[in-house]
Amino acid sequence: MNSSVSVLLFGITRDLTGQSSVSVPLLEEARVGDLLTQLHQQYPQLAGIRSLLVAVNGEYAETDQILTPSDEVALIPPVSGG
Amino acid sequence: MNSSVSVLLFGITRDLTGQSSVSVPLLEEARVGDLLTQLHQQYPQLAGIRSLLVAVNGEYAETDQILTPSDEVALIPPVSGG
Amino acid sequence: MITLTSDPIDITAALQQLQSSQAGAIDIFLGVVRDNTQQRSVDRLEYEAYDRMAISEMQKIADEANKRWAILNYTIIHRKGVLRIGETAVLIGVATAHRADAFEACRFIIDTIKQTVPIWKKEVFTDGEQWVNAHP
Amino acid sequence: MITLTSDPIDITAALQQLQSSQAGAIDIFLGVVRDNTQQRSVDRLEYEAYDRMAISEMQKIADEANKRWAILNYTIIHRKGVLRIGETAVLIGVATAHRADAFEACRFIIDTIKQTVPIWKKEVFTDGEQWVNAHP
Repeated sequence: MNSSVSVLLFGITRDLTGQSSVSVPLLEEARVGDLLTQLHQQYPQLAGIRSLLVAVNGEYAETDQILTPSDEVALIPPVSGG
Repeated sequence: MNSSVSVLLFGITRDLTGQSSVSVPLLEEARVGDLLTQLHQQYPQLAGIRSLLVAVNGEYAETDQILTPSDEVALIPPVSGG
Repeated sequence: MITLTSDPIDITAALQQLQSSQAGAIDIFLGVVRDNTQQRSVDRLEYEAYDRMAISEMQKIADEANKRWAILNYTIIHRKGVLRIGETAVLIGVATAHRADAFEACRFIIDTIKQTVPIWKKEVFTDGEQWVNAHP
Repeated sequence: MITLTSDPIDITAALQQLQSSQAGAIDIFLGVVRDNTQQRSVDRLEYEAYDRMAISEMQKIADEANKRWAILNYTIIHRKGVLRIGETAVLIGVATAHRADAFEACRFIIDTIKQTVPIWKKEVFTDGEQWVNAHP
């Protein structure tokens, strides 16, 4: 089954990719770590960011969490609120 | 030479003596410690206060500081501002 | 109460909301846009948030503070959008019976917001711009 | 700026006075009259000061804080007279470039005020009264 997940981009990741969300093809049983690998291949400029976390459905996710197409996924570059 | 010094009273010392200032006879070369002794004799109820400091001309004074009749003297019971 | 807003922060309203007859201490922290950072002259800051998650992460911080300290009332207000020099970017207010709790909880909340809440700040200088903390 | 006053404390005015284009952090502490102390129900507080010395002692504290921390602006306002539940008895405000300085200086100032400034507070309960800290 071919599916994909939409990834929300903020801050520097939005600036570097020029998009506020990107669609990433999702293999079955793909994990957060796989998604990060794909994103880095698709957008090598992401390597310039100090760290990248992933949020799934509004919660910080570990790299071994399995993704489904209905998940709300977001890339979280280093935060700087306050 | 007979002289005296006026002592300002605040808070509990004012309540206990019923006065906002008292005149205390001052021997020559009298020190802050002597004044405290005289005040305790004159107003034994002061013994019920946790601690009593003396200010001379608006500054905390050591017990060996010599007093003159022109000094502005104040009894400082435990402070409780804020 | 937790607020993420594009509107200027109303400090008087925040203070009103903190009132409690049991409160002996209120600590209010304001994060303000200053005119320089690392010797570079700042024109403005641009704040961006992942709204849904920013609010839930701020709620987690407030819940943790409530566990650690005896808090009577709190308010957390974070701005987004373009902020000019002197504007308040964040307000943290904590009301407690005793002052140590107010100071400690307030500081914990702002310190933790800066670590975990998905809000991003771009510094726009007179001669360039950068996303804060983004680069190695 | 240091103020000892019988008038209600105007927090908006205090905040205005703290503004500085270099300020990135403002911490404001309010000491408020609460409705109980040690399980006794409070009707009001009565504050009394040795005015001249209270002001000079507060100035000493501010001077010391200015030595220890990089303070851009500060304000210390202390009430005297009769204060009811919910009224602000003391306001300390400190503006600094960075937040650690604001929190630390603000706390130092209020902690030291409570130790050295000749101001006295009488708690008037529904069933009696006492000068705070006066008795062994």
